[in-house]
Amino acid sequence: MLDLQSIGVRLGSFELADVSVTIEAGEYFVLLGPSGVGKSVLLEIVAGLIRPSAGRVLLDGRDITGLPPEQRGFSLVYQDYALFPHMTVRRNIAYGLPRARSARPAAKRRAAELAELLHITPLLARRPETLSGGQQQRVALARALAVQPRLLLLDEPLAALDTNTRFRLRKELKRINRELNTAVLHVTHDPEEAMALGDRVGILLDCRLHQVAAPQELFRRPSDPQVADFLGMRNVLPVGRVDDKICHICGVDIHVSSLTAETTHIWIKPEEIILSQEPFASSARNQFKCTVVEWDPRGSLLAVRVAAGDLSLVALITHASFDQLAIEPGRQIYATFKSSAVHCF
Amino acid sequence: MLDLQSIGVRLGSFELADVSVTIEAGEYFVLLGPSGVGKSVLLEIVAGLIRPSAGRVLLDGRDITGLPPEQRGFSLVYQDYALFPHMTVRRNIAYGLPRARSARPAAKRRAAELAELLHITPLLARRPETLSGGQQQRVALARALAVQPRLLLLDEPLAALDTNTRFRLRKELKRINRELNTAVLHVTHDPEEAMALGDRVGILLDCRLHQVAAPQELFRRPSDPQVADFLGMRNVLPVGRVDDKICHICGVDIHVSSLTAETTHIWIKPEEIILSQEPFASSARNQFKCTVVEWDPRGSLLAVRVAAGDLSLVALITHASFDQLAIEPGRQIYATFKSSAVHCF
Amino acid sequence: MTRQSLQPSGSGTWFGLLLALLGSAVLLLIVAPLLGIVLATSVSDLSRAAADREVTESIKLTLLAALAATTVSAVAGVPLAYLLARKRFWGKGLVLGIIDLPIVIPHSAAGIALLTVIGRQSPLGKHVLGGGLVGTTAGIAVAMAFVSIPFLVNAARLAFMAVPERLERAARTLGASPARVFLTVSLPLAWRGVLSGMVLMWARGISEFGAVVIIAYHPMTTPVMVFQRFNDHGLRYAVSVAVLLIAVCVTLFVVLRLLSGARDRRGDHA
Amino acid sequence: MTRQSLQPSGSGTWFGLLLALLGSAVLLLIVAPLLGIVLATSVSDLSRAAADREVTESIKLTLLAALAATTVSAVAGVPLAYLLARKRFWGKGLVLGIIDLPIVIPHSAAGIALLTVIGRQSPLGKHVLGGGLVGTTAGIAVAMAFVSIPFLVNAARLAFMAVPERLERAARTLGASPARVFLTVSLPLAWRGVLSGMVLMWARGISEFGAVVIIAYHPMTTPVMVFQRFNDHGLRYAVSVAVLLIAVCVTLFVVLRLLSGARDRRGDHA
Repeated sequence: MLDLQSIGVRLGSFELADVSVTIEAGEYFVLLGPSGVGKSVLLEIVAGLIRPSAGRVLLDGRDITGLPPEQRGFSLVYQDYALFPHMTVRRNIAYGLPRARSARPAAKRRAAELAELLHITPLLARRPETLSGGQQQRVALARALAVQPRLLLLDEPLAALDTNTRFRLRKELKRINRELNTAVLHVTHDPEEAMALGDRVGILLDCRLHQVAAPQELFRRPSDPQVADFLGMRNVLPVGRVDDKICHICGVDIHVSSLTAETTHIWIKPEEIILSQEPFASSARNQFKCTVVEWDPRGSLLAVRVAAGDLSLVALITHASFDQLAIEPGRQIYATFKSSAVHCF
Repeated sequence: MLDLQSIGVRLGSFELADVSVTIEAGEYFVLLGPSGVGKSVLLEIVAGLIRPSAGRVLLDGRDITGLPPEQRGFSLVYQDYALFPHMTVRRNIAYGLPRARSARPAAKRRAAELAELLHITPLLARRPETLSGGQQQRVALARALAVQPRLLLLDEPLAALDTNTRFRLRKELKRINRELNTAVLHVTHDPEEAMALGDRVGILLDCRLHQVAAPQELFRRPSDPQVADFLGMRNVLPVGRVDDKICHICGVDIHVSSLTAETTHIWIKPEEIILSQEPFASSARNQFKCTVVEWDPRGSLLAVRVAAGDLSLVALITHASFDQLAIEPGRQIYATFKSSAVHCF
Repeated sequence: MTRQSLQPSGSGTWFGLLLALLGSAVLLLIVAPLLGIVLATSVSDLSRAAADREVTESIKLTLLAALAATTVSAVAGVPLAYLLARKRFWGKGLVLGIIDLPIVIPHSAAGIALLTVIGRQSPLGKHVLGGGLVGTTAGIAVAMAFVSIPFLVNAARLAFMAVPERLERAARTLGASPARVFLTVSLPLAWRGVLSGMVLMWARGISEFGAVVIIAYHPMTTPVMVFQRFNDHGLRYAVSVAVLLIAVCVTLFVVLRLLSGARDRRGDHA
Repeated sequence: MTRQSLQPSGSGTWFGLLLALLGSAVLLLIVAPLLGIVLATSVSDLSRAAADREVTESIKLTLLAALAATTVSAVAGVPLAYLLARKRFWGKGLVLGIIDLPIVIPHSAAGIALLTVIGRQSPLGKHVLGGGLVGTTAGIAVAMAFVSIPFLVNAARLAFMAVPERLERAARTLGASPARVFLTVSLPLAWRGVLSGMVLMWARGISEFGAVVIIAYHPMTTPVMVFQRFNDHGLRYAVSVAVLLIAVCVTLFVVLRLLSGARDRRGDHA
């Protein structure tokens, strides 16, 4: 449906280069990247609010790069909702609807339908400033959906909300996408949000699009170490010399069952590394004697960094295991993981 | 050393009531709470920048509630560093030092020492605006330490930094506290930061101080469900009827090895709940047939909500287990956990 | 955020006292003459002036001429303010500078400058305006507009800048044309600031003396009448007219304060 | 953040054109008289005026009187601005209102009001000032200060408000007294704004006509001289003095713009 072809933009010191992406009809596409990387700029380029310095925007094959925003039929929802403070919720929702006297009953009906869809019917007569953040975002969504957009543009729509509201609205977004079959382009800095929502996810790092793939695929096959790092994958290691299912990394041999000739990196998930006081016999093919370097709490778990020779690995363990193993820097322990637990890409 | 006695403050619509706390010499005390709860206000009360509407501040038993900030000898470091933009790093650090002509060589020496301590010696001649966030925060710390404060006040000192810098500076803070034996009052909204740094942690929720305890103790014995919830402890359940090591909750019997008569709540850590397709024989005393309600990614793990009758539990599992169990809403599975894995408080 | 910044003993020190003393000197400079003129006038003088048809006619003339200047200027000045608040273009700094020029140009010189354009001898005055605008109400309004339009444009510009641009951008993506966005979003939200700019311009127009006295000694606006009575009849006859005029201006000024009150209160905490 | 907001075709529509047209009308109103007066003067008239000792003496008098008014006012006005930017106290709204009063009071009326305090007949003038300040340079400076002090106080107040209060609070916890904080942190950081407020006050003082003409017809400031030459000798003799005066004021104004340039540029993106 929508094609971005080699979009580039330069605003002051900030630059975005050669972004090409296609969004299909009805698709939920998430653009993921750290803040300040130009995700919102890209969104405003799609909306027609900023003209790119290079590249073209095509809608169904037609070049719309120069089309003003009001003629594109894409509505944009901002992180801070951008509701009109001088209008009631009903007038906010109806803002984009036809205003001819004859069209008014239809507009009123449409506003009521959308309020129903987003569970904000009781709020229709109120002013935006009297609403909670979550309610405001629902109104902003209803207002954006009122114009029956071909593409709904969401700029960090959940970032300003508290955790519970965020989870609830996340589900609503997916439901709206499915029920109305409206294509969505959603911009976020939160990998978790991207994974939960996106049919496909594009990763924008260092001002360029690194990878576009389905969420599961991203974890299975990140295109490069930066992507892996941004997704929070610890223990991503570059592969050196390889001997039949064994790779030599930093002087240590690691058994990898899925190793192929194309493998450039391996990823050992921190939660699949078992730490123990003594070596134990098991089907796990990799077991090393290591030294604890440091540890840090990570939510309800603990991240323990261990070193085996020059190889440095992070293992995630529970508080119970931590107490039991009496972890402290300098302590000798064993790290064990299965050869099948090592992911290659 | 420092006693806050029944401090209360009311600023506009915001209120803080009856906060009493004692900070010992050399102690690292962390005040933890969500944003907007008045943590920074409390810090500015201690600094003498805001006068409390009720209560007293005592230093070594002497009432200093009305003492102006410049006579207290507590220096304050803000989240945005608050460096003087019109002075070099050296002059920033020396700002609080004696200014008499005769004292200048000593001041210069002291600035050099502190720059050494915080690894910013190469930056001494530079202007604050040319520094990175982490470097600015080091300068702010050096400047605050230059006056040899009895108490160092830190207002979200790490919140504006990126993850790597945050972890590095976190270690520095602890080191400074230990090496210089300076007492620290550190305010943060991040439970992880509080746990990693605090000798003791005070939890400020709903404008009142709920609990003051060592980090480990907080997880073992949160004073009430709000505290548990804020610390991210899922599966905290109120205890109903109790029969000898078994408690009845929502129509389900849970074996709890450490159950006592005083127990009002139990906590089952989400990562200690095992999910399986079939029941299995083991030493674990609790095993229920459940229905999957929903699931959500949580970083590198997945949170699966399951229901056994009216009891709703969250289990944290790996992506591998998730694929293997073919988790989807409505699916019947078994949840297993040991009676010793249930924490009481 | 509302935050009280009671600095214990900070305001009670010699430094706080010094600040308060120096500040009082400034207030005295402003308040003393106003008190002086009120004390110098008697009720009978004042009521005689208020009953004087020459005085009331001149107050009416002054109010109406300034109102006309403000209304006509708003039609062109408000869109210009919006343009300056929103767009970036080459030469914008120059345009901003030109708008502020009338504030620094001495008003008597401004009057002379206006004469060269709308005077009897000027090409425009001779051929288009039928003998120029000297001595006409229209001429007075032009002189008032020249010296007071910066106040309107700047107030309106700041009001438009305070409207979040995202609201306008969101409206565009909802299908609204730039003109519709201006009329339904930008102008309603900036209205309070625009209106207070208009009141300020009106007040400045009423109080204008230097430019007006050169363009038109007759018909006589009230500021000119104050000067004329002082020259022809002496201080006592000027005082009562001046008090009436000051009362009109201060009333307008209080209205202005109430209008822009919300914004000012916000500003104090920034 | 620097962000270009090129709205494709948004500036090329009839709406953008309308805005530009209306804006041009405002610019024309301001530029036309200035062009007119420059075209109306000849080089020979101008050089004769520049060589006229009466003219050069009056320019010197005007510059010095306004400078004196500004310097003395700054000593009291800058601390007051700091007080207003930082402290909350009962009656603050009233104080802010009083400071703005001279802007809306007609200057001829302001002159009369000043006469009631520093005139020959006033108690202060008779007993303290030895016959009043009428016709003296000091009287001229007081008149200039009265009408122009709001510009200094407001500019300085905004400059102090732009200094983050946290810097001052951090300085206090580092052991600095309120006075030291003011001198080492607040004033250096607000200096640019304070200075541009002083230049603005100076420029406004130079250009004052209404209040000055009532306090002192002699010694003659340049704005008064423009008026006197127009009245006594006609337009042609006023034009050359007016052009000289405008040149002085515009030069000062350009200096002011350069001083406050950084702040303005920031404002444009807000």
